[in-house]
Amino acid sequence: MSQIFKKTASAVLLIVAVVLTCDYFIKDATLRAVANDMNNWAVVIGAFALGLGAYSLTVRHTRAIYQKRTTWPYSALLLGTMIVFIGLGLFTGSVSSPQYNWIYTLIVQPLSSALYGMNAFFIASASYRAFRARSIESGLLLVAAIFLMLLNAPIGGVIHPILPQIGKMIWDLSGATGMRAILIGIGIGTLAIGLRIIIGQEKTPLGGAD
Amino acid sequence: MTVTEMLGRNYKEIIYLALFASLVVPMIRPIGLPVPIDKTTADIYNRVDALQPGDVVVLGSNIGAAIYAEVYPQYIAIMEHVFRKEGVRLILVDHGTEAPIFAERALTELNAAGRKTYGVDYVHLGYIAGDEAAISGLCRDLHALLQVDYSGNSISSLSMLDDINGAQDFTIVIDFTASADSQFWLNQAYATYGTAIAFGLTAVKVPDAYAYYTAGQIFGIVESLKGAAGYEILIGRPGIAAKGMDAQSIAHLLYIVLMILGNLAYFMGGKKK
Amino acid sequence: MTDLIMALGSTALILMIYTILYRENPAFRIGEHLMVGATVGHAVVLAVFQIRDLAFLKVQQGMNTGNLGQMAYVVPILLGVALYLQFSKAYRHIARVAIAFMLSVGITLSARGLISVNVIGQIKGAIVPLNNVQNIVYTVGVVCVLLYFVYEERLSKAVGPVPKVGRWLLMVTMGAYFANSIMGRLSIVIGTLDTILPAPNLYLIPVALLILIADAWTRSKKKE
Amino acid sequence: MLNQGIVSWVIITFLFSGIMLGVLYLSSTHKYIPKIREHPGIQAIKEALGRATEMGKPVAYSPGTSTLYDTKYAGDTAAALTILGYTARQAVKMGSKLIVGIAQPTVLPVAEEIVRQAYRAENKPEEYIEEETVQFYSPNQWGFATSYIGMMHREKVAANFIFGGHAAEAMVIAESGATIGAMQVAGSTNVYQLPYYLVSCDYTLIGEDEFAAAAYLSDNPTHKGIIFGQDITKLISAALIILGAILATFGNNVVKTFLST
Repeated sequence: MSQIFKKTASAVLLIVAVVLTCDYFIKDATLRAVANDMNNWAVVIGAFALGLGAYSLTVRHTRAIYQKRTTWPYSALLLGTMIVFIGLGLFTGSVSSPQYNWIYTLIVQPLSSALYGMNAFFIASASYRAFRARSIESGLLLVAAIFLMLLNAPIGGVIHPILPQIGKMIWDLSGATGMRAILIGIGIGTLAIGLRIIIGQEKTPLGGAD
Repeated sequence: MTVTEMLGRNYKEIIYLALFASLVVPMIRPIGLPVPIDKTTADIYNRVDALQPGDVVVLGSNIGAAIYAEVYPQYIAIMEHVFRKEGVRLILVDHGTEAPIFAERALTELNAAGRKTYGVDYVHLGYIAGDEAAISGLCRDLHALLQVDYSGNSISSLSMLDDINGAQDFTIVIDFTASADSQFWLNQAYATYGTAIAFGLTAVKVPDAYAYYTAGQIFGIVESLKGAAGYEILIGRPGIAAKGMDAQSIAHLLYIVLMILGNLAYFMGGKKK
Repeated sequence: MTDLIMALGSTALILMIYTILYRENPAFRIGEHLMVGATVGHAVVLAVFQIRDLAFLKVQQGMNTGNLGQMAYVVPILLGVALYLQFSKAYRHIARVAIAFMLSVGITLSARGLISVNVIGQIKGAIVPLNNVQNIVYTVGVVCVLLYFVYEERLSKAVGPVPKVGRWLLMVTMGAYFANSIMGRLSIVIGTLDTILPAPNLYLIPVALLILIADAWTRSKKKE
Repeated sequence: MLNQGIVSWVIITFLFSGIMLGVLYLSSTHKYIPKIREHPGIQAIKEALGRATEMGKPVAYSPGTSTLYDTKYAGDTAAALTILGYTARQAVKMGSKLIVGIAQPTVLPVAEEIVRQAYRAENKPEEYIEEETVQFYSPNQWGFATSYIGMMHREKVAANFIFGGHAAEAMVIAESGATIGAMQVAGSTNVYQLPYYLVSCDYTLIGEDEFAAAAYLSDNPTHKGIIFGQDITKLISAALIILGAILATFGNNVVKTFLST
């Protein structure tokens, strides 16, 4: 039985890829309609995928509570918050209803921005502790970073107008060389991994070789 | 204690407090350093300013609480600019689960309902799951993808969408994000239909976007709080972005000083780790 | 009143997260778990609305009008449900079909667009007449970096020191990312300060500091 | 439907795919298996493991917070799991304790199988401890990061390996690892996180270095084949740029025109 599903999965990979590729350069109404539907179907499956995280977190934290692990109060808090958000969202029928908006602005907005913002502090301590010119390579990184910071902050130009100009030169250089090559590499790399997945050489994304 | 020893210590707490102070003090007592306006920002301003009645602007957004501080000021500044252009139609679409909340917030803040008519001048399509497939679906045929808009109105009841099918009908698209959806717009709208695209981005996302800009694939970038501050000045509506720029400057200086001190410690301390 | 709760509540939550800078502690853990629960719950709410709007409405309409294309949206609904079989050892293989569908659409859309935008577009962008120093540097530079990403043994030996120069240029590029990420993270902190700094929220800062100092003091006592 | 650049798109896509599939075919039938250069990052992994063994401390490994089938980082996760297989075997061989932190529930069974396999291959299956060697944390990036950092502190790890798709939590993990003095090797194709790795880690595999390292370590010859295929396409791209630039210098824009048709 499992063989049938595996074969179907391989067939689906190949067929979808061929249809969507052809759709890109062949003008044909039927092909286009099929491609449109495939596209929209994937959107629907993607919506279901949004709930996967909720499912695994629920399982994990319910187990933590059930087994009375030391962290169980946190687990209870997490599940409770989740239930409140789901309940309120579904009950008010919209995520921009005043009630939902209120709780979102109260909880998610401050926590989320503080969590991301705390990186600024970590970078500051790393700047002092780790950011050292140990080699030509790290020296280049360091010098480039300093000039670019003087370009980014208005104060660079206030200290001396030449500083942002040097920064701009480095910025243009990195955009025209490093960035450009990285982008080309990403394009080629995506094509390569796509080909490997579609012809079935790369099995990990589907959940391993079993 | 020798100088070398002093520099060799790990002043974690002091660094954190110094950073905090370098941000707080200029926020309370602004210095008023001039904000330079980037060419990438000015390009978007000029393009929006040149819009004609009947043109269609799509503002994509993946704004969430995490990037709110960087990107929301850009979003609201450009939305304000679009609203000032008579007869230009605006479509809002969201690529992140949190984005609809911020789209609605911006509409309220700008009093969109009082200035314009919903369904005639602007629509909010809401969040569409499915990453690249969602944007691809929108570019192909939005009537086939969507049944209802964000508030549950049937798409066919929104008169401004009658002659808008997909990317070939969008005059410009500006996507506000820190995620991959900017790339999706480039792949699906620009590469496939030649639609003019620009981005409002977090600072981290800008370097690779700049390579697209210099290659002529996108017509502009609003870069983080700096770009937002520039745009606010261009439309004469200074807000939070302009207010935060002094704090940026002082904190940047602090980082540079830290790096220099750290390297001094390294070279004076015999290059040990 | 609700405004005051909102203002003080948000400030307290921000400060709770920032306590991690001192050390790992229950206040940070509470903040973190609240945040995870809230974002995941939020995603579920949107998933439900999405599935209703993008699939169920279409199936319903299809049933009414007899449109087969719309009725076929039952298939992605079933595939979406099948995604959850990933967690079952016995039925994991069924989920493979759904993953295969999603993955294939995603990677094909991505690859076909990237060939146009990243490969062709960027090669086109890199072609400049070699009539000034800057253009020559750019052209040589981009080729050097490209050759850094060549891995076959003989090929990479044949190009000599070129990849080394490529790696240096990559370091300069990474410097650009680093500088920009500093600007980005600072903007976020500035955003949180906009919440913290107006009174009365401001008064929570000394309270938080006092708690931290008290904790540090008791801990140093314990050590003695 | 593609409007401009359709001809060049078809030519480039089919040429590049053809080259990659051709080399892949040659390598899968063992007609030609390209040699991939050993990346210094692999030496760094060995060095870090050796150091951990000497100190008698455990090593930590994260294969990223991305799902297996994320369009953008599917390749990263796959490469990270291949490198995990190698690292696990080396760790078992040298006798240091390995701890793998997992973020995505779907990655968990795959990683478990890979690590179990490594213990079996080194004839020490009894040293693999369920839910201990491979630990599941949280699919949320911050939940994962705090658990992972907690683990590094508790176990006082001497080496830390960060691969796969990581987002903003990368900085926090790398910086914490550096603070506790672990030797760190990291790799990612997520350019936004690379500067942090370069600053905080002892060795960083930049972008596709990660794929090449995985191919170098993999037993699967097609892995090496596709890397060689990519090398050829990169050389073609470089050649197009040089040719186009030289021709453009003399006022001939044929390459650019070709790419626009």
